Order: sequence, then C-alpha cells, then structure tokens
Amino acid sequence: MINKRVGSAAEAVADIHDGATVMIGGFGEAGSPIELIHALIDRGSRDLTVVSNNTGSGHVGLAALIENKQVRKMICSFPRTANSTVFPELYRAGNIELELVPQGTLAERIRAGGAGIPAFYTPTAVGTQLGEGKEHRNFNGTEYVLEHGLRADFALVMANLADRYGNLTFNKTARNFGPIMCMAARTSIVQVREMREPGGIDPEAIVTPGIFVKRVVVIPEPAQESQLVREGACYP
Amino acid sequence: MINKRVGSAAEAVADIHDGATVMIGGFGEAGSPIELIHALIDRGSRDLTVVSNNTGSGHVGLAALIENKQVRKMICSFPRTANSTVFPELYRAGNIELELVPQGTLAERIRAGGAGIPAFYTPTAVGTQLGEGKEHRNFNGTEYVLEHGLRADFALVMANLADRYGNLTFNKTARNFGPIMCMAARTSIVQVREMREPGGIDPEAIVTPGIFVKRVVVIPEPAQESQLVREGACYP
Amino acid sequence: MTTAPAKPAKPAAIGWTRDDMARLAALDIPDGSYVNLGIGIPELVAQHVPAGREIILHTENGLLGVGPAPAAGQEDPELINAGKKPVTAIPGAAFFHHADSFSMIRGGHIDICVLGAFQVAGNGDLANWSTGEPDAIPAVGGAMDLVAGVKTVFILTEHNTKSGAPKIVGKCTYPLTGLRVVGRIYTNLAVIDVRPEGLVVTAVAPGVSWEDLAAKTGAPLIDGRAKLQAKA
Amino acid sequence: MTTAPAKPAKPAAIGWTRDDMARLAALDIPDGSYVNLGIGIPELVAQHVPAGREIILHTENGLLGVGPAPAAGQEDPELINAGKKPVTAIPGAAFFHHADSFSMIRGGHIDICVLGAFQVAGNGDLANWSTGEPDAIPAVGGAMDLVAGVKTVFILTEHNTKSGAPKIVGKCTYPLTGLRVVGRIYTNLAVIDVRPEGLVVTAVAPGVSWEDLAAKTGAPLIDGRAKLQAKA
Repeated sequence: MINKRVGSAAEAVADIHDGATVMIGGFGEAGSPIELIHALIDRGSRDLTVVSNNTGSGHVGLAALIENKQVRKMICSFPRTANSTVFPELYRAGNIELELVPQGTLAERIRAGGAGIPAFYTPTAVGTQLGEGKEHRNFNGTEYVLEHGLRADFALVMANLADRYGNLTFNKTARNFGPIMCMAARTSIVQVREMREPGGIDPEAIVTPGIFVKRVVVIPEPAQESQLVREGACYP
Repeated sequence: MINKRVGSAAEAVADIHDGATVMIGGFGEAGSPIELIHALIDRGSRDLTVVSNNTGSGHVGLAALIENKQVRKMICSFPRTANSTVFPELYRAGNIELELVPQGTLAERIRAGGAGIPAFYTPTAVGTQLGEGKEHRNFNGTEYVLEHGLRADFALVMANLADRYGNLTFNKTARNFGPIMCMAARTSIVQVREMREPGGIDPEAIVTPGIFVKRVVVIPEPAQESQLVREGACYP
Repeated sequence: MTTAPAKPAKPAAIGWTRDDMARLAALDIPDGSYVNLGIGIPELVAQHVPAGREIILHTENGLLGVGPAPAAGQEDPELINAGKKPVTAIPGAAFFHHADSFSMIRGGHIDICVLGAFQVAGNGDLANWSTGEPDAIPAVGGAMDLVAGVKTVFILTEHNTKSGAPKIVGKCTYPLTGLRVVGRIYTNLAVIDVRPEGLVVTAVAPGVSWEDLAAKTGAPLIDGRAKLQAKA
Repeated sequence: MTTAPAKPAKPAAIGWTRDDMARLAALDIPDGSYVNLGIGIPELVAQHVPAGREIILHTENGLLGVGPAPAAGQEDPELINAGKKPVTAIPGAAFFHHADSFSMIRGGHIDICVLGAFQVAGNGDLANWSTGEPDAIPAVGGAMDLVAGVKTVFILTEHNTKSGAPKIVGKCTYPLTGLRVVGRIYTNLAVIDVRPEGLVVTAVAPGVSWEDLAAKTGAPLIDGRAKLQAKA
C-alpha cells in the first residue's frame, strides 16, 4: 500500500545531505514550511544551495537556516526583508553567494525543471543587468533571453490537506511556489495541516497530484513566522 | 460590472473571421465544445487553421467543421479516428494541410503561447521524422529540439461551471486542453453547463481564472458526440 | 519653564497629493481591466476606482480578485499581497501558483500595472529595482516580469526625489528594470505620456507652471494639453 | 443432409498468451510505481498487478489513478483513457490538464510505461506510431513524449507480425518513435532486456526452443538465463 506519510519532520529530512540543492516554498511567511526548515537546522546539513523567493525574517525559519551557516548559495528574487539582517550581513561579508533571478523567471525555471524542459526563452530582463551575459535571441522582432530549467534534490513545502498518495491542496496565497517546487525536486517533502482518506479531497480540486510528492508530515498547527519574529524568537 | 456571459453560441462566435487560427478543446469527444463548433459551422468562417488534438468523429462537431471545408490546416497529434473518414479523405486528396505534433509538445506549445514563452527545448521527437529539420541543441549531454509557442485568435472550449468573471471548473477528463487553450487564445469562448454567482465556485478549486476567458455561453445539456455518431447524425 | 521651540512649518506640498495622483491613474483604467498594483503609492489606486467601474486586481503571489484590506484582527497571514500585507479576496476571486501567476503577467493577460519608479527616461526606460549602490542588497522581485509582460505600464511617483533630483531623466543612471516599457507617468506635478515623439504632458497640476515643471524634469517635455483640448 | 465441413483447427498458439505476457510485465512493476499503459495489449497489465502491490495508473488525457472499466451502463463519456475508452477513477485520483499531464511524462515523474510496438531494434530504438506507408494518415498521439520522458519503457507485443515477420529487428525500417528508449520487451516467446551489450533474453516461454526464438527474431540475442539462475 502506498503511504507517503512519515512520522516526523526529523524523519522527513533525514537524508538531506551536505551540498544538496533544496527548494523551499513560501512567499514571505505565507507557505514557508517552518517546521521542516527547523528540522533541517537540527539535521545540520551544510553547504546547501537554497532556491526560495526570499531569505526569511527575524531569526527563525529560513533566516535561521541561513544564520546557522548551512547555506552556501541562495537562488532567489527578493533577498531583502524589513526585519532581517541575517542575509544582508553574510552577503556583504562575502560569506554567502546570491543568484538573483526575476520572480517570474524563477517560477518558470522551476516549472520547466519539473516539466522536463531544459531551457526556454523569456522577455524578462532583456536590456537589464540580470540579462547581461545571457544568450539573446530574436523571435518575431522581440528580444528574449535563454533561461535554464531548475531542478533540486529536495523541496520543502507547506500545503494544507494531503492523502496517503501525496495529493495536496494549499491555502490561499500560501500556495505560491509549493506546487512547482514539488514538481522540480527529486524528493519533495511536504508539511500539511491534515491528512484525509483517499477520496477525501475532491479529485477536481487537487492542486498537486501525488506523483510530485514523496513524503508528507502532519503539522496540525504550524508556527506563525511573523508572530515568532514579533516575540523575538531565535531558532534553534 | 464585468459579465462575460453572452446570450448564445451564435453571438459568441460571431467575430471569428476567415483565416483565423482557432484552438478547439477536447480529447476525442470529452471536452469537445460541440455547440460552439456547430455555431462556427453556421457562421461559415473559412480558411481556418484549427489546433485540436484530434479531427473529430462521424459527421458532427469538429469532423463536420472539416467536412464543411472551413478548415485549411489542422495542427494536431492524432488525426485518425476509427469512425470518421472526413479528414483522411480530404488529406489524401491534398485538400487540407496537416501539421502533426506530438501530443505533449502540442500541449506545451499551447501552454508556452499562453505564458509568453516564444520557444523552448524538449526531448520529444529527437531522432524521429517529427524532429527532422528542427533546431537541435545539447544540454548536459542530452539532445533536445526547439519548439515554438502557439497562440490563436480564438479558442472554443467546453467547461463545467463558470461565474460572470469567467472563472471555470471542468469535468473529469473533459478538462484536457481547455485550460491551456484559454490561456493561449486572444479571445477564448467557453461553453459551460451552469453559471454560478461570484463566490459560488470555491476560489481554491477554480481551474481557469477568469482572466483567461473572454466569453461564456451556457449550454445546460450539451449534445453527446458519440451518441450523435451512433445515430448517424450529420451537421448541419 | 520654557516653551518648546516651534517646529518648522512643513513646506506646502506642491501640486497633487498622492490620492490625487492615484485618482487620476484610476480614471484612466477602463472598466473590466485586470490590473496589478505595485507596492507603495500605486496601492492607493484601488481606493479610487470610479463608481460604476469594476476592475480586477492581480497580485503576483497568486491571487486574482484582491479585495480591500481586512478589518483589524481579521488578518490572515496566508492571504497577503506582493508587498506581504494582509488583504482580502473578493467573491469570484481565484488562487493559483506562481508559474500560473507569472503566465498571466508574461503572457500579456494583465492589462495594466501601476508601479513606482526611481527613474523614467524619455524613451520609456524604467529603473525601479536597484539604486546600484555597491553595498545594496539587490532584490528584483517581479518588477522585470511585470514591465516585460503587462500590456500597459503606468508609473505613479513623486516628480522628484527627496533631495529634489528629477526622476524623469534623459537616460536612467540606475540599473534598468526594462527598456522602453513605460506608457504613462503620473506625478504630483503632471501626467505625462511616453510616445514615439517624446514625453507628452497631458495635464499639469493646479498651481504648477510649465516652467516649474520643465525645471524639475530631466528630459525634454512636449506640451500636449492644447491638443487634448482641441480634441474635446 | 450433409455435415458442414469441419473448420480448420486453429493452430496452437505458440508460447505465452497475452494474459501471461501482461502478468510477467506486471510482476516487474514495483509496488508504488506510477505507470502509463499504452492502448491494446498493454492495457491488460492493469488486471495482473500482484496481490499486495499498489500501482497508480496515469492516462495522458489528464487522470492519475485510473480504476477498472465501469460496469455496463455506468460509462461516462467525460471519464475516458488515452484510448478513448470509458474508465473509472479510484478514490485518491486526481484530474489535471494536458500541460500538467505531459509535465509528468516529460519531467521523468512516470516510472514505467508499457507500450506496443511495430518494431524494436537491438539498440532499443522503437517504432510504434507509423507504418510509413505513403497513404497512411500519420498520427502520433503521446507516444514520442512517453518514450522521451518516462524512466523505463516496457514493450508488450507479439514476437512476430501476423505475416510472421520479426518485430525485433537489427534496425527499424518504420519511422522511429524514439532512439534507444526501450528497456525490456515482453513477447509471447520471451522476455528480453535491452542492455548496452545487446538483447539479453532473461526468460523463454515454455515449449519454445532457443533456436525457434532466434529464428523468429531479427537481431542477435544473448542468453541471459543461466546468469540469472547462477544469481539465484
């Protein structure tokens, strides 16, 4: 019987090795899989390449993972946060690499990676610093740059409901990068609020079919990042 | 107030001009917008380029549109049907053009057209007749061919529910090409079984957001193509 | 006991207020448009949609049909906009993932976006993501995707920087967001169309003279006001 | 009154039945696999999944979790498989659109597909979409996408054509579906692995001699049976 549920966040991330590329869902705190990230901090894997839209807030979640020196390189679109100095300090000190990617290009690269598309052309960033050095090509009178699909060894994602097949739904704007990161990672690890029996999620409303999901952990009441930040929490 | 509902299929297709490129949803009969196709037959637009996975059955729907000599060119993956000789006869007589595209490449080209991607690389068809003459490129040791995004002037699609914003849900495997064709067409025209008030469709379960839809026609009980074919029906 | 020294009077704001600017931009958004509003002053546009018009607001983090800000205490950390502020969703809203969201943007499905600017050049070049300072943390978000994909780009910005430098310039000195992408500029001083022939001023704020406007602008301006009146 | 002439006895089928072939293939599909079954003989595989194993069937027209055929009268024309036959959906099934469906295929997410063949070459080249006849209507469907994207391709086919020609050949003469894509071949006569060293026979049907097999095959075969037994 297929059952993708695993017992704990620690178990779910136990094989994330040093040097792995890890996609981490979320746009700001919405959809950030904070318990999985904390388990990865406990796990201690180092030299990671992290693909995530932002670089976290305060001293918890993604910011804490970075602060704990586990991340060698960030691939993201917006590494600035009003309330976190973790990434900026490491970056200014030359202790973390940054590949800055426009947000839509980042999303499309992740989706392409998951869809078996090695490369595609996009109009975004033509004529800008972020298009410099990239292959340009004209189609029907418009310039485009070549961008490459992104894959990852692991994805850490927060969803809402799951069943034992790994079918997922998300909650509102916490959906963001979750579905495409599940597609692009060889091993996608998802924390959900609730498990349902097969058939307990409307098959027309499943956002991520289980084929894209390897492991599911139930975290009924995930910590709220902004609240932890307000309280001045630090992890670990 | 935004209201994409129009009164009739005839009204919905009234501006489909001679020479237009028209995407038509459906995989076999599932999702084939038969009332919209029949309205297009009534409209009489000629010299059309039709993008659709198949070429129809019997003498109704898409097969009837082709039989009525309105289609100059088909772009499709599977133009053979057990029970229709319409396309084969025209094709053998040299009276209709065919661009044969692998089904996944067809889907990805349509999606790319809708997503602003002018071209992408795919492993499908490398080393085959359908890859011949196409630009090849090696990424990480694997060969790929370059394929181009597909756009259309119009799409004819069958969905299940809609609201006045054009948000859509589909029914089971009748979903198939509908959502991506709505993305790729400048004017997407959708027949649905039922209209709901805004909010009457779960915003988490909307498959096609209304931004991709221009017109909605309500056809509560669409004709069933296979039944018409069994009955020997012909349109018009 | 001594009285505290009087605070220096705030200098009278010149020209339109931010709400005025947002109102002008909102007037130019046709009924039924799909619109993406950037962070900051552009967000005000949502509050000035004329009665009888319905526009649908897109936020690139996965929501079409953004509603007004939630009442205090009703905020949902999983229902936010691109500026990461709590929002609501209208009845008829739809949620989707990031690749679908940027398909809407890149694919030309969004009619109008309203963005802020560091600099706009006379040819429509836009710089609004980086000051290019050596120690700045570069962060681009969705700005480059929006200007590359959205049909019409409106800029809503103060006419000058806090230090008085023009934001409308002959050539952008900050890193570019996109080439020749801006359609129209709404500032506290004027409304300016970017056209093939140059920057055409279609309206000037009350109390602002053409000379004032020209002096505060770093690129040549064409007076398009008469032409408009001739049309009317 | 004369008796009707006796019908000529149907020649005894040689080797395995189609159900046998499907059973052998099903035995090689690990528990938990995501599997796409081609039209025709491959469809039989679904009926032979060993007890205790659960595999998830994908159909490229937008369903993961294909169930058994519906009872008569329960067919739904909007719930069909890639062969356009009515199917059912298991509890836990998911529906999706064509671009997502072929992302599963092209992106390497489907573990195994089981397809029919016109010809398979010794190097794993496959021809299964067109006979290349001048008046044939070319129709490719999803075949090329499947062989390009799915991790492992099983072929389930009669060993020879109706006229007795070998389907396993030195070089395909029909138009190709993909280059070096086949992993394993199940025929009525044998199970054959496509390996770097060549076509390795891992099992031969009861009553079929090596010489029979070789004579009915258009490419050199390597006997891999002993090796397997040595391993056991």
